Amino acid sequence: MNFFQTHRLVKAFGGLLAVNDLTFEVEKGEIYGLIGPNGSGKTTVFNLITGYYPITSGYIEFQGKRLNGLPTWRVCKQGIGRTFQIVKPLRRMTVLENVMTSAFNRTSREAEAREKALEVLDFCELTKKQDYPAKGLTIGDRKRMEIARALATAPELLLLDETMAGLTPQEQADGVQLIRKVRNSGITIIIVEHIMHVIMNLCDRILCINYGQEIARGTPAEVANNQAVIEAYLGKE
Amino acid sequence: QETVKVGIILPVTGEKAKFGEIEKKSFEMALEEINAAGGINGKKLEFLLEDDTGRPDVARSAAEKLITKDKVVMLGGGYGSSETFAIAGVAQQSRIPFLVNTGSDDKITEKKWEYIFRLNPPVSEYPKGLESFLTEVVKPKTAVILYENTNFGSSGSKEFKATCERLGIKVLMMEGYEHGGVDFKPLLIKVKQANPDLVYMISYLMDASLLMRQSLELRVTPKLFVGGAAGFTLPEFQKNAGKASDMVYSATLWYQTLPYPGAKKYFDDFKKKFGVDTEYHGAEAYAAAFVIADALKRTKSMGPEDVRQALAATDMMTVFGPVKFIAYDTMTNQNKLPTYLVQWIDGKLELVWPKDVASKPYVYPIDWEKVWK
Amino acid sequence: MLRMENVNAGYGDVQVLWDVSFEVKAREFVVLVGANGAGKSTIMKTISSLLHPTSGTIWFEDQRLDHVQPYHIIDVGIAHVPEARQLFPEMTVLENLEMGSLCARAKPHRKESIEWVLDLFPRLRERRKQLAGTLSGGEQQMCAIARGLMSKPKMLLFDEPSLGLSPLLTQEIFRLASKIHGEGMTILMVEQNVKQTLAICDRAYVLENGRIALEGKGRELLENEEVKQAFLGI
Amino acid sequence: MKSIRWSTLVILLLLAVFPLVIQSDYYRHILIIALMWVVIGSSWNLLSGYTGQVSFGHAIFFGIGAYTAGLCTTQLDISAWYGMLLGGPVALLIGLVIGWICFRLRGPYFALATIAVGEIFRLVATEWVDFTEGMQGILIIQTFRSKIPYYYLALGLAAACIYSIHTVMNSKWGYYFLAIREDQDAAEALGISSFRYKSLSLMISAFFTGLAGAFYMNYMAFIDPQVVFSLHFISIMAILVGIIGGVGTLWGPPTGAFIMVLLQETFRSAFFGMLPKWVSEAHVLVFGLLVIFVIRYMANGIVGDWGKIRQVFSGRKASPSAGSGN
Amino acid sequence: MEVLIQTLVAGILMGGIYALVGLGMTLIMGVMKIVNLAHGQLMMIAMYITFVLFDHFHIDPYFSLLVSMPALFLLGAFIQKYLLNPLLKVDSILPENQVLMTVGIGMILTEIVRFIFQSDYKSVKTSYSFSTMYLGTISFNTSMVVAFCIAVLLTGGLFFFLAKTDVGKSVRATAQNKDAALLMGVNAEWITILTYGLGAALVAAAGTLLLPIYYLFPDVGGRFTLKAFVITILGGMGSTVGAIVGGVFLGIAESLGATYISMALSDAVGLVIFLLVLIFLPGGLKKLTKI
Ligand SMILES: Nc1ncnc2c1ncn2[C@@H]1O[C@H](COP(=O)(O)OP(=O)(O)OP(=O)(O)O)[C@@H](O)[C@H]1O
Ligand SMILES: Nc1ncnc2c1ncn2[C@@H]1O[C@H](COP(=O)(O)OP(=O)(O)OP(=O)(O)O)[C@@H](O)[C@H]1O
Ligand SMILES: [Mg+2]
Ligand SMILES: [Mg+2]
Repeated sequence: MNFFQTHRLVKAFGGLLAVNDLTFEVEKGEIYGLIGPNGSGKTTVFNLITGYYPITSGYIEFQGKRLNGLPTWRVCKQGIGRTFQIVKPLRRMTVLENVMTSAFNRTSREAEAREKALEVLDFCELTKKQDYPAKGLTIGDRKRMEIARALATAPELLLLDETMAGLTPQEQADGVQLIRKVRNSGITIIIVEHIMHVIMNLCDRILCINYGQEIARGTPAEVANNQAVIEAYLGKE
Repeated sequence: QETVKVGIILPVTGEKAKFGEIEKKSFEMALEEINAAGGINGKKLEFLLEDDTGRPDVARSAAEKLITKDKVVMLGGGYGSSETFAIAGVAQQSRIPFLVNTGSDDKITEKKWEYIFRLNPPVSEYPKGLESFLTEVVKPKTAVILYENTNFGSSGSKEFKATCERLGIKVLMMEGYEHGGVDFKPLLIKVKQANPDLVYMISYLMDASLLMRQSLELRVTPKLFVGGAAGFTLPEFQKNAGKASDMVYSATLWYQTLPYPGAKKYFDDFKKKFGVDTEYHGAEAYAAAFVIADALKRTKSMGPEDVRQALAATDMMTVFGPVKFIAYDTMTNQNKLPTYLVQWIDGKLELVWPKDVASKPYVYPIDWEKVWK
Repeated sequence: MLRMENVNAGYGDVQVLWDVSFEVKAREFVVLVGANGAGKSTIMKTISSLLHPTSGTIWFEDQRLDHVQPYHIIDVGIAHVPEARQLFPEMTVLENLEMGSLCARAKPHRKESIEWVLDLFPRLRERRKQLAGTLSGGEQQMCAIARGLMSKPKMLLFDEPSLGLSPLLTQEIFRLASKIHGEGMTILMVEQNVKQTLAICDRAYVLENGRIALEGKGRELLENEEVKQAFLGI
Repeated sequence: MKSIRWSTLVILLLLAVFPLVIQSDYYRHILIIALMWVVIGSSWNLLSGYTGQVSFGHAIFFGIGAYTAGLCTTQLDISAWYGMLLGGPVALLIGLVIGWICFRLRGPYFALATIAVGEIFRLVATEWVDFTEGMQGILIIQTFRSKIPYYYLALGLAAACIYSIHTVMNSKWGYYFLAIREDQDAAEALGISSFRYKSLSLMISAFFTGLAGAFYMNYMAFIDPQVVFSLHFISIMAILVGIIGGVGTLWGPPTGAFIMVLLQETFRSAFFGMLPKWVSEAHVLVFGLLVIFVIRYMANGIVGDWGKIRQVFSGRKASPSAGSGN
Repeated sequence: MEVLIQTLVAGILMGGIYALVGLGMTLIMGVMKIVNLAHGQLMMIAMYITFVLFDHFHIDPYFSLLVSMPALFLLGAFIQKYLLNPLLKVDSILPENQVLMTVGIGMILTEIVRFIFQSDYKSVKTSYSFSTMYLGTISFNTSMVVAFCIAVLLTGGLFFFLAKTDVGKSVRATAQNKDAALLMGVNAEWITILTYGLGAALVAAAGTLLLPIYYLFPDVGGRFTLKAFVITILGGMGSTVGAIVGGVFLGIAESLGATYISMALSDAVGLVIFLLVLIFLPGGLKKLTKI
């Protein structure tokens, strides 16, 4: 039994097959990269896993349980956290309140939630900003907060959708550190990212898709040298 | 100068303000006359007018205020039945006399509330005047009843249905509608299909005229159309319905040519003073003002109990007819008055029944094709 | 061509730009780099008058821009491809493109322009009838750039055009930028892809906390130790 | 989210001694009505201000509560006071059903759906004559002649309502409600069943509004469908109370309730007869102007923008406010 | 059979009036996303303008379209510029603030009219007020037929405007993303003013055309606001063709309801359909017709 797997996953929007017969599995503890050209269906895969869209056919299994048809919030309760490509802060709540809200996923006591939130904020180096209203954060901090919020739900699998886009190279390096730290704490990660050095640095295995279909998979080095990937995605440098 | 304060509660804003206006003007007109004639034994009479905006809860607030803050000696007004109820509840509880002049739900005087008096007949009696006309002249076999589903409309329609059953008239259809509709045709199609001898409608002003206009369009032709007072007696009805208003009958409580002292004068004075016509609601209000003044002149003191006794002892003539509060049927403190039948003839409202007070002979049978040409 | 002189600007009580002065000459390709929140986008917004400076002046050719209405900017000849795409989500790709050519200068050439940009971005041709809101992130970025080009501008403002694009597309967009530049377009670009942009631009400015900290030729800055440390993470 | 402070106790104390000091039944009556609106406004605020589901149909719950009480008398022949026990739960159950229907919708669509449901309830209550007496309404006899019992009942109800909302908003539920208001998609991703928590919010809100309705029946002793199911006089008034006081704040709706009820009465009575009559006739106009003024210049209501208001009076420059006050 | 046909005819003709009411709303609510609770009150103002023109200057209601529509355009533009636009600039907790603003506007319009004209019912009676055409035994009210035709014309015009003209596209663009529209050279503020003005002018047409067959008083607006919502949701937000289809659909449904269920519940029939569409057919009939 795999920790997480999809089997012949299909998602159709009208006539468009955004995800087309996609099968992959993720081992516990690894960082799994999902790459592909724009519009190839990566975000859609995340939306299928988290139940935002109904699955057209195929299934998704997490720790031996089918996720098909589960509403988003139940998927989260199962232990899957996510970030959004377009960040969704709870704007008028402070950073701490944002993170506390997700900490309530595992407890109903306010004090406990606060403690957990503070811990996560410390982990993500956001403690200094805990009382800022979320709407006043810079992009970098918002993305950090997205991660913190996803972490506070105490997930076993974390889905990161372009958390590095729009960050400076320095900030990206910090981000890579943070993600490593998360993995080292025992959380499995699926990451979608267009910034190659991040992907190459972090991932144990990579799946590259195009038009919703697999075009290559393997270790970073294998994928980077795959001709199909270079043609469709990486380009020659 | 010391004044005698009486609270008057009427809707002068909101959807019912149209009639509230007429009543308010009539009260004011009466007040001027009363004070010009010496007021209440030398003291000036003062009407404190409160707006109930057509809502029972506001009516209640208004009543509370008049009683506890302004310390009025009694209350008058009461237009919509719901508002009247709310006011009556407060008045009865605070033991302050309240003279109702329009609220017509039968229940208002059926509660044995000794502080509540009513000048106007209850809605069940509106078609009394029609009854003899039907038995003596028309002798219809079938009827359709249409009513707006307000308090006034639904209780009126029930009473008329009972009347029909008593007279052996078969009620083919009885249907309510939400007032303010644009298109009554679906309803009238059914009426046409039923083809009754009599169509009885309890409607306010504009529904009344639309009902008639659309009957004309659809060529709904019973032996006669009768309105249950309210909308059908107003000048606006004729203005809006035009030729569709012709030959339509209506029950009414009052008409200016009735042989009551001052009736015609009130009608003319009102028109002169305000430039618009008045009708039975105005007459009710005008008469109520004089009943109030009369009672206050006779009372031993301005204490509520004395005022109540004075009111109960009322026996006088007004422009609205004789006023005397008696108990009959299930009602107490109720004034008993005859009602009449009017008909729109050549664009004018004429009193046609009972015959002895008629201003013009009734037109029956009616050839609708000719009328609606 | 574009000159900013001692501009101060901000949002409400929060000042973001402090005494910023720089210029972009005709046919030049200038890049602005800086950390998140340094004020790069704010500079772009100030140029296109979405934001009015509290003090200072902005010149474009012979016109002052610092207090004109934002909808005049496109008439002047500046096309702003904003951060985060800002498409019209419930209009089709084609309609979005048409919106780009409302100004008098571009309107007569609408048909040719559409063909031209659809050739530049074949992906958009495939999706031309799709509602822009349902495009993928990268497709949206292409659409936004294409829309900017539709107005036949004299100068293009690009705010992080490579954000969220695949490496291939990123390269393509930079190539495209170079190409348009080569054809005589003046470009001011904000980018986080510091290495690649500095390599292709004429000049660059480094922005720190709302102040211009460094200025220089692209290649020179690439060698600069401070820049290396701050941006390249080396 | 601060805990209840001593100022709250002072207000409570002042309200508690008010009817003992002021003998006029008229003023007591106005305060009773204001307290009832505190309950309705606060309940509306829980669902709309805190949870972000703007309801244009709170008359439903008010009407249900009122009719539950009234029908106790007309149908079951028991005292309408049983309505105080039944009104809340019945409204809550109806709320559950309505939520099940309407919570599929978001934003303005939800608002429109609640308008429609509200109107349907009004029409049904009007038409179902055998059960509700239709437009004849329900008339009962008031139990007490004195206002005092009603006053303390209303005060107790208002206090219980505010306290409950305060407690809820400081618990997990409160965080969840706010999260749903801010971004429903994000909330779902954080493990929050937006449907479940929106329903909870609606149930609490409906419960208290239903109680207020039952109280109204007992106090006013007369109801009819046009009044208790009124879009304008209940549903929209509830929104006005919330918005003018300040949505998403604990003390906003109570403030709004007092302001609205007092202003309405003051204008209706032309400043208690001190001003000419036309003032009274213009009271709806003045109301409309007030609404426009508040929304235009105090978008977050009197309590929500209190800082701004204070600064205007002390002549200092306003600074952007941060976060949702509480 | 005759009953059914006459019912359908009544419903379709009523649908024409409804379409006119809904057309303005589809622009204001469907395109601009402003939930306009003052819609009926704007219509009421137009009716009073028509009434005054008829009563004092003896101008035929159909001609007074030329006055009432521009007048309401100006009123709508004023409301948008000075009352609604400023709201966009403040960050309030509920986006529904704007809805409340329109409630306030509606109250004020009603009360001002009441101040001037009192609460009296007014109506205009023209030579064709009673004109009816007969096809066999089925009657067609002439004024309603005319209104229906004008509704079709205006729908066509609006459809063309929104879909094919640059200004029309700018209207849609502004509603979807104001900043981006500005960058495209669209004077967004002016466009919002224009749109609300147009919406008001369209509902003015509805009011003016309704007057010969109806009547007016200051509170006449409210019920039409509700109808406008139903139609807009039914037809699909922002869909011009949807407005006319939705209008006719509602007209027929209400007529059938009135004939075969009960006149008193005909409003409820409309509301129930409204709810069903909201829940089971989000996007309205637009989703089926694709326009
Ligand atoms: N709701 C929708 N309706 C119709 N098509 C959609 C919808 N959502 C996504 N698509 C289409 O599905 C395809 C995959 O989109 P997706 O957002 O998953 O891409 P992606 O791989 O995340 O791209 P990017 O890297 O640019 O974010 C795209 O072509 C997009 O246009
Ligand atoms: N609309 C706004 N209101 C208030 N503050 C804002 C607004 N937009 C930006 N800011 C603040 O202004 C500062 C500069 O923002 P700006 O968007 O110009 O940064 P940037 O350099 O473009 O960063 P990034 O790389 O994240 O896009 C930041 O601190 C940001 O929080
Ligand atoms: Mg994506
Ligand atoms: Mg930026």
